[in-house]
Amino acid sequence: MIDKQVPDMAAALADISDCASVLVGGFGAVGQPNALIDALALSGVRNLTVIANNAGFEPQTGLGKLIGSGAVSKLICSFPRGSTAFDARYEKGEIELEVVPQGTLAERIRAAGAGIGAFYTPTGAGTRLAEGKETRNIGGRDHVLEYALGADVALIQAYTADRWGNLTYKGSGRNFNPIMAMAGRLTIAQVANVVPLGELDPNVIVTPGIFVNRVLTVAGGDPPLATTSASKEGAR
Amino acid sequence: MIDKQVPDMAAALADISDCASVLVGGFGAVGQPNALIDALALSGVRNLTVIANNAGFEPQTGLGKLIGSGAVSKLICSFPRGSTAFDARYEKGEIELEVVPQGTLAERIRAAGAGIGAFYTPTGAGTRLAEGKETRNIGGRDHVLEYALGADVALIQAYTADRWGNLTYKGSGRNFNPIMAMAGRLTIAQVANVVPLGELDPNVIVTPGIFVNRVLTVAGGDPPLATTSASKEGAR
Amino acid sequence: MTAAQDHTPFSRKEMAGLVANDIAEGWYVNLGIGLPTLVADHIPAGREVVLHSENGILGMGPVPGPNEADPWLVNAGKENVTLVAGAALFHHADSFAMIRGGHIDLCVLGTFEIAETGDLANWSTSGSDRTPAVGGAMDLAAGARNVWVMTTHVTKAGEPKLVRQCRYPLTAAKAVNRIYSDLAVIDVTEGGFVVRAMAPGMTQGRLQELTGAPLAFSLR
Amino acid sequence: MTAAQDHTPFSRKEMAGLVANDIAEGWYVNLGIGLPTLVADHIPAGREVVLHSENGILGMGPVPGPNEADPWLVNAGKENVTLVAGAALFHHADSFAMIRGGHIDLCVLGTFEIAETGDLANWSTSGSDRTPAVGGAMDLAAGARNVWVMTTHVTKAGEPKLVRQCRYPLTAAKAVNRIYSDLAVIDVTEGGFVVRAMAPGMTQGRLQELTGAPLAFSLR
Repeated sequence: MIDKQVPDMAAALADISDCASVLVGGFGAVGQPNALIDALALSGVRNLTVIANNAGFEPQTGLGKLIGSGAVSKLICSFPRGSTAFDARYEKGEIELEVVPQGTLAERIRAAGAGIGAFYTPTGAGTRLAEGKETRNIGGRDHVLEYALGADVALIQAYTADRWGNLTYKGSGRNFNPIMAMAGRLTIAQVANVVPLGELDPNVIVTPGIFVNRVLTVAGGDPPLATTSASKEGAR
Repeated sequence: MIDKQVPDMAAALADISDCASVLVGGFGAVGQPNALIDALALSGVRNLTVIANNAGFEPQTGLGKLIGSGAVSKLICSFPRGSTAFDARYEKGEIELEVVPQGTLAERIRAAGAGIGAFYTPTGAGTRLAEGKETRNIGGRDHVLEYALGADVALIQAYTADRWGNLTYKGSGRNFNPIMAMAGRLTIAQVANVVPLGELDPNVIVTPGIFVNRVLTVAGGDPPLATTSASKEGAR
Repeated sequence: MTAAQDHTPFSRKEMAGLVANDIAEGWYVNLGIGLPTLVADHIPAGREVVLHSENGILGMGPVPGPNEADPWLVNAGKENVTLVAGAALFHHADSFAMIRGGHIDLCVLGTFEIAETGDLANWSTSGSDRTPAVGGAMDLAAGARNVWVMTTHVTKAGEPKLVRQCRYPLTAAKAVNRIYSDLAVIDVTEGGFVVRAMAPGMTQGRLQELTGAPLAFSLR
Repeated sequence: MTAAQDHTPFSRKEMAGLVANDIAEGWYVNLGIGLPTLVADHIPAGREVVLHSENGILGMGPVPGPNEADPWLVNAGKENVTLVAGAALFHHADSFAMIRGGHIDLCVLGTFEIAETGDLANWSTSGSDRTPAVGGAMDLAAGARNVWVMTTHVTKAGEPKLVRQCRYPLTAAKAVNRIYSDLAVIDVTEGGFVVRAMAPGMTQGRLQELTGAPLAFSLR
């Protein structure tokens, strides 16, 4: 019988070693697998390369906590602002940063999951973020060559799972999670609940279980309510 | 008020001109927008380039009928077998054929819809279908450079729509339809039914209306039951 | 330049109203963080416009009332939002396929500088003063069919933001096709900046003084 | 070669049983049209294996009974099929992402020829005799983690299908890692063909005679 559920956090995070590359899902507080990230921060692994949209927000949980713990030596993301933990490490030169346009980041991750070695995108052409990269004119427009970006591990959050690892999401909780599930060689999903096999409608499954290796149920897990100041720094 | 529903076939097919490129959805009989295709065959347009997985099956309907009518001067597909209409035209040199591996075909169509100019895939490397194409070794594997493949028009079939053009599908009816919807400059959807706006759960919409220009309701439209001889020639 | 206050700049709300009024029914629109967000509140009643959020939402609705927020639903600015009837949810690769693939009719962004060629510089003011961060700006500027900018006409220091050539790092080349500043509405054409409207009391001469590139005038 | 019929070839069902028995629980498996389709019926009871169909199905079930067919659900061979509990439906780009991205544990294909290097030729027998048609074969051969071939050991004309180098156009280079013929089970290794099992009564010498490349033997 296929059963991807793991009984506890130790089983969920087994085999993540020093120097691993780790995809971390989430956009804002939604879809961030904070239970997994917090446990990883306490696990003692070091020299991680983290691939995520942001650098975390609050220092006491999630990516902020992981970066604050000193476990991360490199961050690949689109928008590292709003994280005091990251700022502190970055100013001291303790963490390497690669900034990637958000859509290019998403597409590079999807490419890794889909077996596409590299692709040409108009995004970033003629900008500093394309410096040193190959370009090619396609259909009259300059395109930048971008390579697939997969990782040893993907930590993702979904809402409902079954024992095959089929996943559905809630609200804006998909964001990077479905494509990161595809791009992790070991994909670990934190979910709010697990239903019996067959209960998820085949038409509404977003991430088929083929992309998921382990499922850990974490009760609760609703993200905190977000602030509503549109002009707040650190957004995006 | 946004209302992408059109009242009749003439309105659905307006503006398709000679020499247009046309994406046609479907795999087997499922998801083939036969009502649209049949009407296009009768419309008198000529010199179409059709992009589809197959070359149709029965000569009296769908792609078989369109090709038989002489409207198609070029076919880009993965598996043109099983179509007597195509065979007759092809043997006489009346239709040009470009064979593309099925996954590369799907990815080229998605690339067009996603604004990716070209991509590198390991599929086809070292084979006759990669002759004359650029290759690049990525991560120790040869990859073939493949370009985005969009079209002037996409004819697709979905099951349920709303007036914004949001679409859901039935069974294996998605196949090429969602990616072709993205890649058509004018996307026309044949659907079995239309529900009031808001009735489709935002979580289960497969093709958001942003990819759809026109919706035509065609009552019935269930595909015929398929034969069950697994070794039948013409499959795939 | 001893600027007599002989004109009344457009207020933020007026700017939002000007933008909103120019959005056609049926457009798919992505509103950037900050000032552009205000546009949503000014779309004329009865005109259906579909708002896109790059984190996977089409059909975004207004900010929820007190105690009505769904913690699982945020916009690109990480605020809780609502959905309208007809909304759809999807993942980041599909969301940026909409952007990059030219399906978004309009993106409204803030900016540091805009060149008369349409070059946009809105993500970084220098090479080293601050942690670099780009978000989705480059994808939006390169991908949307129309890129409109909402901005003050000059910086806080009084320097023009509309220039011949951007000094700051580019977000995208030849991207912007219209500017809504607090002083004017300006099209970016092959021939450079063309002023379509001006704030009350503004003169052509004064606007040119406050602009770092030549202006043509074709007031509507 | 005056072949005394001193051996009993594996039947099609026996071949399917051999393949099925080697499929591990939890594998995601794509079965090609024709002979490989038979494998589905021979997976040992209680062993969960998830069948993939490239037209957008994971968790494909058996062919439906009379009057039970859903016309909207077909497999890659365009036959009506069923779904099992746990099935998921998706579009073609996502389906081939599974294949190309290395997520499919096993693909079982038929073939015209297999070279000792693992080169596979199963889509075209010549350059011009027939309409070219490739379907998903190149994607599957290039993408699946394991590519197994089910085939008669020789052609109807008695020519070996296992060869040093393919004469027919390649589907993919270095793709096949195991062959289930009607005469033997053969691994394709760095060092060439290694026979793991033979049909009843088959001898090493006779099998070598029927094979177009050197065989090593490491019977299990």
